[in-house]
Amino acid sequence: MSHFFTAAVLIATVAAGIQLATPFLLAALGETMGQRSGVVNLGVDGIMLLGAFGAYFVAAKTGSLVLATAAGTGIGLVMGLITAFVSVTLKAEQGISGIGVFLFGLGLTNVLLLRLFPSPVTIQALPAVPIPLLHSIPDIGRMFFTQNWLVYLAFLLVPVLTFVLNRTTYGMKIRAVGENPAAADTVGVSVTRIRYSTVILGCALAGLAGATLLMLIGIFQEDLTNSEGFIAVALVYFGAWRPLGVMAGSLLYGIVGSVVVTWKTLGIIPASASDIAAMAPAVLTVLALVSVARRFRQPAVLGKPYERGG
Amino acid sequence: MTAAARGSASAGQPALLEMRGITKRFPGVLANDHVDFDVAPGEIHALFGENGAGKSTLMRVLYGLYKPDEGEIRLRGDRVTITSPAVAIEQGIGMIHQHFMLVQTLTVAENVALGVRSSRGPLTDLGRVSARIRQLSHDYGLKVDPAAYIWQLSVGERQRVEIIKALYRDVSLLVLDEPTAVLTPQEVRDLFAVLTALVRNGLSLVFISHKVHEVLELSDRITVLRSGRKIATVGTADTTMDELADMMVGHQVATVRVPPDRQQGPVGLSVSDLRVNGDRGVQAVRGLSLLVRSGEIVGIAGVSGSGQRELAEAIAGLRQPVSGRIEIAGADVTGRHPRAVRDAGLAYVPEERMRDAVIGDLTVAENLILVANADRAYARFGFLRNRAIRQHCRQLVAEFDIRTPGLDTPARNLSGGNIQKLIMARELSGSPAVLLVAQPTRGIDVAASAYIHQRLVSQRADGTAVLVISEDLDEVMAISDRILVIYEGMIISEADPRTTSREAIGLMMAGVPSGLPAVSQG
Amino acid sequence: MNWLKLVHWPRGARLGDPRDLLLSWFALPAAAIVALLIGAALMLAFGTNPLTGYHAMLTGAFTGTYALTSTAVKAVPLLLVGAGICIAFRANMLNIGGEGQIAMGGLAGTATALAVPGLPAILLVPLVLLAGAAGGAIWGAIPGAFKAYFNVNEILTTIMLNLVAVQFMNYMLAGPMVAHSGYAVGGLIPQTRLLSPNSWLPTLIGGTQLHLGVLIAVLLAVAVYVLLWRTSIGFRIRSVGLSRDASRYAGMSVRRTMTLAMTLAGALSGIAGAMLVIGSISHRMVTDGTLTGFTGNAGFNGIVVALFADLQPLWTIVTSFLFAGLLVGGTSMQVVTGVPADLVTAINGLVVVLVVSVGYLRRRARARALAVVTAGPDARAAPHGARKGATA
Amino acid sequence: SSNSSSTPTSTSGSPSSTSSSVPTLKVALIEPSLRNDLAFSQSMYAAVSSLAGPLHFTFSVSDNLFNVTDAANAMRQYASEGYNLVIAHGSQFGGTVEQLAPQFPKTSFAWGTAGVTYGLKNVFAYQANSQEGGYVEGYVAAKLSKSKVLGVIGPIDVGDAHLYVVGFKAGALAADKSATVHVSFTGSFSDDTLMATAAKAYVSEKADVLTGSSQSVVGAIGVAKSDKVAWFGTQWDQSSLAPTEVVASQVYDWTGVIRQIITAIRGGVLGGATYTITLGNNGEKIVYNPSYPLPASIKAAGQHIAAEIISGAITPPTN
Ligand SMILES: Nc1ncnc2c1ncn2[C@@H]1O[C@H](COP(=O)(O)OP(=O)(O)OP(=O)(O)O)[C@@H](O)[C@H]1O
Ligand SMILES: Nc1ncnc2c1ncn2[C@@H]1O[C@H](COP(=O)(O)OP(=O)(O)OP(=O)(O)O)[C@@H](O)[C@H]1O
Ligand SMILES: [Mg+2]
Ligand SMILES: [Mg+2]
Repeated sequence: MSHFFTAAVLIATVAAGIQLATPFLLAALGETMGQRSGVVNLGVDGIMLLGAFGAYFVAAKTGSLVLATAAGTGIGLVMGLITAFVSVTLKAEQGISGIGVFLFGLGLTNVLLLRLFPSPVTIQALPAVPIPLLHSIPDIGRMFFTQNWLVYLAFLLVPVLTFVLNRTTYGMKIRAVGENPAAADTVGVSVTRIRYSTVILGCALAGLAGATLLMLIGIFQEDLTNSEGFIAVALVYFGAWRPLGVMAGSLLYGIVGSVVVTWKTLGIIPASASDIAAMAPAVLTVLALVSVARRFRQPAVLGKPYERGG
Repeated sequence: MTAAARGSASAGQPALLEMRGITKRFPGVLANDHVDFDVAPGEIHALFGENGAGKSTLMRVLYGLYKPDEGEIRLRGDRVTITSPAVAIEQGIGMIHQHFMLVQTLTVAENVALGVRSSRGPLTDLGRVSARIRQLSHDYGLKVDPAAYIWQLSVGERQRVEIIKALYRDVSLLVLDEPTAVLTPQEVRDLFAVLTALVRNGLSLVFISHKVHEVLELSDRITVLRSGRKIATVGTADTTMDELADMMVGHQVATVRVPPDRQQGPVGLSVSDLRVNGDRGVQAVRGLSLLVRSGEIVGIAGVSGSGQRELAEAIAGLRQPVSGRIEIAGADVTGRHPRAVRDAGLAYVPEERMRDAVIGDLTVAENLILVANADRAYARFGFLRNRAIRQHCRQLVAEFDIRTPGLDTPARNLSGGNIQKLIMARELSGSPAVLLVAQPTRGIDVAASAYIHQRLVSQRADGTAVLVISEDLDEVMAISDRILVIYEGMIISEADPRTTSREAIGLMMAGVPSGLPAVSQG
Repeated sequence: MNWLKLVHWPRGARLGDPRDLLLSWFALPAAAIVALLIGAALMLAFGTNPLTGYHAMLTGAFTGTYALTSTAVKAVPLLLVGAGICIAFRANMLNIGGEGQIAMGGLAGTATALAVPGLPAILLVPLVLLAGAAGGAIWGAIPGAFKAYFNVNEILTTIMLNLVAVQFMNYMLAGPMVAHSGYAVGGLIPQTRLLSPNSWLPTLIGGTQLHLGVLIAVLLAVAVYVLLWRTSIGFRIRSVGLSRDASRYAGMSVRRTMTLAMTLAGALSGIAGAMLVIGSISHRMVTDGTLTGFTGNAGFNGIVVALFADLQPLWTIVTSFLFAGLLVGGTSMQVVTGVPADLVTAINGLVVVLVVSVGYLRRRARARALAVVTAGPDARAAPHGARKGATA
Repeated sequence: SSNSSSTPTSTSGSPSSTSSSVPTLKVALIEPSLRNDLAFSQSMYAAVSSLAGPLHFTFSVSDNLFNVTDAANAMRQYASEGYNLVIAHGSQFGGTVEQLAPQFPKTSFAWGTAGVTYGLKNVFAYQANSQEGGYVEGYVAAKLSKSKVLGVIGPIDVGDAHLYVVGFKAGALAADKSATVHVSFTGSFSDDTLMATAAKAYVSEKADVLTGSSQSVVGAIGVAKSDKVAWFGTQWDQSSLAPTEVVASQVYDWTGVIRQIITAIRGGVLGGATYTITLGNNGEKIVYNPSYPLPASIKAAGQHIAAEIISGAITPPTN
């Protein structure tokens, strides 16, 4: 069993974990933006499915992964517009409308898959893009810098969104709107506009997450996401509404998942215990949070539509 | 004040603001009924009236928070439609709300900068904003640290942030909704100085208050509202305290005084060498001891933030003490669950009553049995006895004169004074051994205040040990048998309100123990 | 979402702006119609006549004894989960963990039925249901207690516990509880053997699936109503949900109450899980490796029906039946027209989104219609005219 | 012949020739996953739809109906609408079949994969000896492998997947006792991501041949494709998914079973029989991918093993 600890396996495991984490990360970063402004979107899983299917359709028909990525993101954007209209303008109960979107995405993608792909085909895989210089660092290079460009994009978004939230007027407005929308409103910040923007951004990222997942797998299948959208929402809570924390959660979840699968495949975990071992990412995520949770406060008006009195 | 001088100035010029026939309805309530209101340039115009009279509503209409059902607004003679606060700010109107409109998790500078165009485009320019804040702080004596988070600030500091926010936006008319309700006497003095300086610089102010002497001291003119209707607008110089009170409630209000005779009984509440940490981990109560006997009212006076809140919460079981001992009617309740403390005989009216003592979405009746819902009288085998409960609640509503459309009205819809009465009704209904009341009349109109004071005194007569914590020195002086002065988490002196002057106690509150010999406790 | 509240019209209310009234009454049907129209468009795209499709759906769900009983049976897990959601959400515990709680309840119930198959039905059925309740209760209590005592967000915990439950279910059904005999080896799938008939929920109407569980579920929903509005525990649950600070101030055991609410919600879901086994046709527990394969999404749909019912357990009886009709009708529609049943899932999603979307419009329209019914300042007088302090 | 070439897109097939003396039958198919899952469900869907024309029957499909209660409703409705044959394609439907069949004595029920008819006169059962094809593929795989490290990924260790994996491992070890055969189960029939991760782990462990079962193998095939590792498929011809990496697939061909069932029904026999697809009766076929450059000798060895299984000289294990 010692061969697990060879560098090659370790590197492959971490690299695979990073890939596993990428769709979570994208979707969770998007959800973070929405939640920071006070909007909970439980429809992430449905939007990921729709984005993944859009990407699949375009990739299968055109062969272009760039167009496919754009399609997934674009579908997310449209769903974002709808979600924002429902949650912000129509002030619907956010938990329930999100579940509606989830059911819609789940059902519609299955219908479309049947209709458009009587015999599904695989699409071309995402090529790894080694980053010049960095990729030749021994071990580290293969773990972190020999990934596909969507992985880089996802991880690049972490500092970018951190900067946006903390250093820009837009980010300041997002934080204000999620904490005290009435106060933001009274100084002329449009709660509606801010929430629309964060929800649309969040859903676009969910669509992109779906496209990413699709390209990592190479084919669309019924319920492709397997609850990844819900996990992404959970990781926002794990990350305490901070991009860095969300990244930590995604990596924890992805790498633990990868390690478990690897140990199972290499027989370190006996087959009889493999289902039990598969619980590890979920259990560890909860336990990790138990030790730190007391310190975090959620955005004060999370999930509550804003209504100016009278 | 040069009220007369400024008042005459307004006669010649066109009004800065004119509101005509403003009507605003809420489901079941006519909050403003064809109200006329105007403000002259450079004037301080006070809005006066009892709880629920419609003062805040009128100003919220002006600020674009409520859309009036009828009526028009003119600014400098031009008719304007104010659809949102952003429009109001653009028109030079600023408002400081009864409940501050600040984002707790942002810094002072961020709160000030929010919604104002940044000099660095999409990036924040907090350095520049902070510099301007310091400038304004300096100009008007508004001391505040731009880098501090709002949640770290005291109430008085938050109010200063609100004023700076308005000044930063160059307003010409500033509305202050009950700005003094949450301030200590010293802070009120400071605020008045700031407001006077503002007017000197050409601003006009609308000042809302329940306190007659403040209104008389500060304003040029006074408009009185009652039940949504305007009763009158009078020049301050031309009216008297009695006339105002009469216009406000329709009759004279007698102030309550505690009868001197008292029969002291056994010790009701005993606190010894108590130490309690505050929210930020610093010790807020530092070795405090006190005794309250049944049949006496003990007042705790002190400036805001001297450890009053932590003391009250520790007694009520809501905050874990670091050390010390708390006894209620002889039973040790130190660190016990709030339920156990209540079972030992405590009734408690907290300072943050809207947050801590009522549940706005529950009905009046449900709030009245929030504490006693599991008592034998109201629940049998875990099932609520609705008949008994409703009868009990009807009785309390009548006895405490709680003005509500019905028992099933959500408590949220009641005015502040009536919510306070509801809480008193509930807390007193169990004949407690100890009654702990914090800021009993904060934000409450004169009539309701008088009623609450009267209840406290009659509770004393029934043999309850009453501990009143208040930052309103007048109140403490009026109703206490003994006054304990709290300073930095300790009782630094005790005074007899009949023999000690207001000024002497004010000095003690500032940390100067009086020359009078401290009466030993008990 | 307060659509059902339209039933209560305050005494003395006069008509307001007729447009507001129209909006408040017709927004909901309009939303449903829009959803169905979009569904019709999708059907057309599939080459199916929407009228045939919807006719099949309605008939399949609501026409005839068999259809109605099937709908009722389908409503059972929705109702039980929904009633639990009424408790949990009213305690302000956002329980997304219905799926996992159902599975754990199913496992516990099944294990019990497998362990003591010889017990007479009169004992075994209640025992299985109790075991199911216990299994679900544990799965609800964990996130409840984590939230109450460690401040770990319950949305996170319930989602994660769903994932743990699915693995545990797969482990049990493919391992310790798998049926080793009965079929030829090739037929082995992750399922238990046939449970003892003593554990089966008795059928109420012969030739249908209508089982005793329907009755139990309705009774439990009524019990939840009584709990929430007629007992002091329910009062505490609602208080804690609305304000933890005020409840603690009033002497309630806040954390215990939060945990209790989640435990009860989990227990109800757990009973649903047990009923999915002993009230099913196959009378065994079976999985395709996903939670949905066992629960049929009841953990999520239960949230939907409860929120449609405005967290009123009695209305949840109605909404769960209607929603179950959509699901059962969907299967029928597929049989008759050949459109994929997933189309119905998609249409359900649309119905959910559109109906919650108009909830606010309706509430506002109704409030506006009522705002006209003001009685002026006098409305604020005390009920008995006892204005001691104020009357001159 | 491979079924993958012509899959109808409509949900109902209809007889191609109109004038026939044989009365048209109505067939219903209940499938646990989508009919285009490239695995279990698709194999039956392909068989039924390819036979509809030649055997003169119309058919309807209800797919993605894993949930037993939902499936029961569909089956009952088909039966009451006069369908002649209801195929319940999933072992979990056994209880339902057992309950429904006596209520609809004129309707014939077929269910699988299983071997039990409950002694009912209108129930057929069918099953697959997937260990047989697994054995052949394992044998070929071990011969093909250079590193002698083979990776097998299953969903959950039961049923069809269990048989296939056991057969594959036995075949591989028969070909080369020193070969390392890693086996793991992801715990899910549908989680492609986990399959892909497992495949990656094998590749990093020097495995140069992979195989797996269930509809989620597409995730692993994606890895095989991008890392250029040989792949063996089962249940369905998977060569379209990775035309240069798929070596061979064990394909289920249920047409023989369906043909026999339809013939029996036409002959007035509504049930009572159990069918098993095997290499011997051509229900299971090893379909080699023509685009994969498999050395002729290895292919010949594989065909030899298959022949021995058919003749009974080799009996692949089932446990
Ligand atoms: N948003 C609202 N919805 C419903 N009723 C309201 C609303 N705002 C105010 N009211 C009601 O309108 C009336 C006037 O309220 P308002 O807040 O203007 O009183 P106020 O004079 O400011 O009283 P206080 O001195 O207690 O602050 C009250 O009866 C109040 O309950
Ligand atoms: N009704 C009660 N009467 C007296 N003591 C109680 C009561 N309820 C709880 N306690 C005590 O309070 C402590 C904390 O109790 P527990 O863990 O149940 O939390 P809780 O009371 O629900 O939480 P919270 O402190 O938020 O109200 C324990 O020591 C318990 O014995
Ligand atoms: Mg007010
Ligand atoms: Mg007030």
